[in-house]
Amino acid sequence: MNNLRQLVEAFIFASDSPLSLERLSVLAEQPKSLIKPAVEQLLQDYAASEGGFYLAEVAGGYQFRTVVELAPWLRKLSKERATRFSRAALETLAIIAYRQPATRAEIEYLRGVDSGGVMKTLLDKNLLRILGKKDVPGRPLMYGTSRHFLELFGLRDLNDLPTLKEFAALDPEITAADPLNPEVVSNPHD
Amino acid sequence: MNNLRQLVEAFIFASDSPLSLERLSVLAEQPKSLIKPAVEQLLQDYAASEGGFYLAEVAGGYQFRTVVELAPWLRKLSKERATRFSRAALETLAIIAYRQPATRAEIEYLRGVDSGGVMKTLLDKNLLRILGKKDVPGRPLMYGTSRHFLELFGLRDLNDLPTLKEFAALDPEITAADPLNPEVVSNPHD
Amino acid sequence: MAIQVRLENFSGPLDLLLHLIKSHEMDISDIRIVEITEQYLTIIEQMQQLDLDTAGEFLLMAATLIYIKSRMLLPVSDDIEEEEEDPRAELVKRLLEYQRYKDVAELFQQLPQLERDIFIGQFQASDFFAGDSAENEVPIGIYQLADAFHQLLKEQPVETFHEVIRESLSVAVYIDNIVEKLTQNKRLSFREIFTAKFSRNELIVTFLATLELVKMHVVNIEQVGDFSEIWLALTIPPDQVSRISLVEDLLGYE
Repeated sequence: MNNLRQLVEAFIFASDSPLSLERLSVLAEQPKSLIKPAVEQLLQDYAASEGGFYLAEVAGGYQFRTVVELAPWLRKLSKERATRFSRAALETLAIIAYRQPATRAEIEYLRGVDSGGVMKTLLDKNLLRILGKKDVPGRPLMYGTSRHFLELFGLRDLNDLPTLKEFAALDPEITAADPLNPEVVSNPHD
Repeated sequence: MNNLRQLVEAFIFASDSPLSLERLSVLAEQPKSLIKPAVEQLLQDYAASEGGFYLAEVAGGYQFRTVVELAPWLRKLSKERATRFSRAALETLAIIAYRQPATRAEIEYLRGVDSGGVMKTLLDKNLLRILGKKDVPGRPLMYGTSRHFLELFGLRDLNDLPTLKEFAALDPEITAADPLNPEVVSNPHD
Repeated sequence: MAIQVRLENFSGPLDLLLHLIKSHEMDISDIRIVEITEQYLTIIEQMQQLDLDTAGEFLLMAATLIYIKSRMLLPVSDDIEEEEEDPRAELVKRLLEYQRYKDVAELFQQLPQLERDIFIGQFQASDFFAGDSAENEVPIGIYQLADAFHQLLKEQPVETFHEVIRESLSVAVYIDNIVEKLTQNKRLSFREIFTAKFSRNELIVTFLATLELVKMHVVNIEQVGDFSEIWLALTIPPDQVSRISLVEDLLGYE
């Protein structure tokens, strides 16, 4: 089916969030084995064309995104300025991204400050999600990053986060402490 | 400027409404006499490529649109947006999750609007189940959440739902300004 | 050396501490604790108009530093079998770990961000999504669910709420409350279980909860003489307390 490439392109274009191969397969009513080559062809075509936007792999799916070099120009389009994240918000996000599932107490121990307000803001912005309750006394809530977090930073999945070891390379002292790797949390739901 | 075509393409792509030549000229800081050939080149390129979407002249401006023939397929995108809920559905589900067993009258009292339609949709989606009839005059049906509800939200059981007390603890302002009544902070099983 | 430091520029005490360690060219894993404590305290003294919450967090760190300093000053006796842990060890670990996340936070700041540096198409799907606007839709998640309920309750006047919804004081919840109090206080008088603010219904449910706890052999009741104070105490170790909530379903109360 020659038009599969066209159909896949239209689906990705019209969707308001990244589409995974699974989702495309269901929508196009074609096996993944046929969807995959179509997507790969599109990826190549857009990479080669050097247009104003390209096909990006993000949050476990595919989405058209503008090229980053044009950022200063494109900002002129948006009426409101994009929300800038505070240091507190980014620190909290960083801790949760790497340590998920993380409890509020763990986050506050690491940051040394109350983080309830920051976490609420991040939850409201749909960058965090509640993963359930931890099996320890008091059963505290556990938090993780959401799919929208991946979309925000253009990450394919949590493995796309820079490993903290890469940071360690810059600073030998850190290598001594336990290496932390982003734990891959499967998130079928958000 | 060879990149003008790229820039114009990105502007049209990222804009939420059709862009006129005038607007493009302002945004790109280039005279219309240069914008026009760039747009015409894009029109030709997209017409020739037979992709899933094309550059359309609409409402005095330019906008990317999916090709008309694919509309029946693309409608499936909206039907299967499984990860998003209408506000009404989420509210209804929230009331039932926290107050189960709940009757339709109780739900409608809290929401202040007729909720029959939303409840039907939720039942159809297998997110609710009927728990029996309440022992009060009229014997109304009592509703609770289903196993599928737990799966969708990634909960092991209803105890995994955050209590409102925990929830409010995130937001120091709320706790201070509006202490939640113990009557209101009920846990899903009481 | 006069230090010009504005606390608002630091996201917390660890951040400030890292700054001091760097500016004094110290090795994180070998902090000169006396020097750093002095520096830290000087800065804390300078902050006068900080709100109490933030100040508390910075003061807590000051106390930790002073404690470590005092431990470091204690003479190390030779005849201990095990090598004593460096009093700075935990702080060093926290600092190293915090340093990592601080670096990641900086990296996040530099990554291209959606709607700041990168944009997605704003395709209007209205052509074929008849009457189904994505605008009105919200992502689903436990937070969104709890938030929806929370918002509804906030809009609801509490008085009228009671007229329709059945009384939902839960014995189980009050059992938890009592157990929580007892975990903190080892032993409480009968009187202390009740708060003056309690409504009639709350008093009743609290009393029922107390009886339940005695029946479950979780709480022991003692009275030394007639009409003397009645004392309540936990009969099980506090760490097993969390399991009590399981009993909830077994209670006959609705």
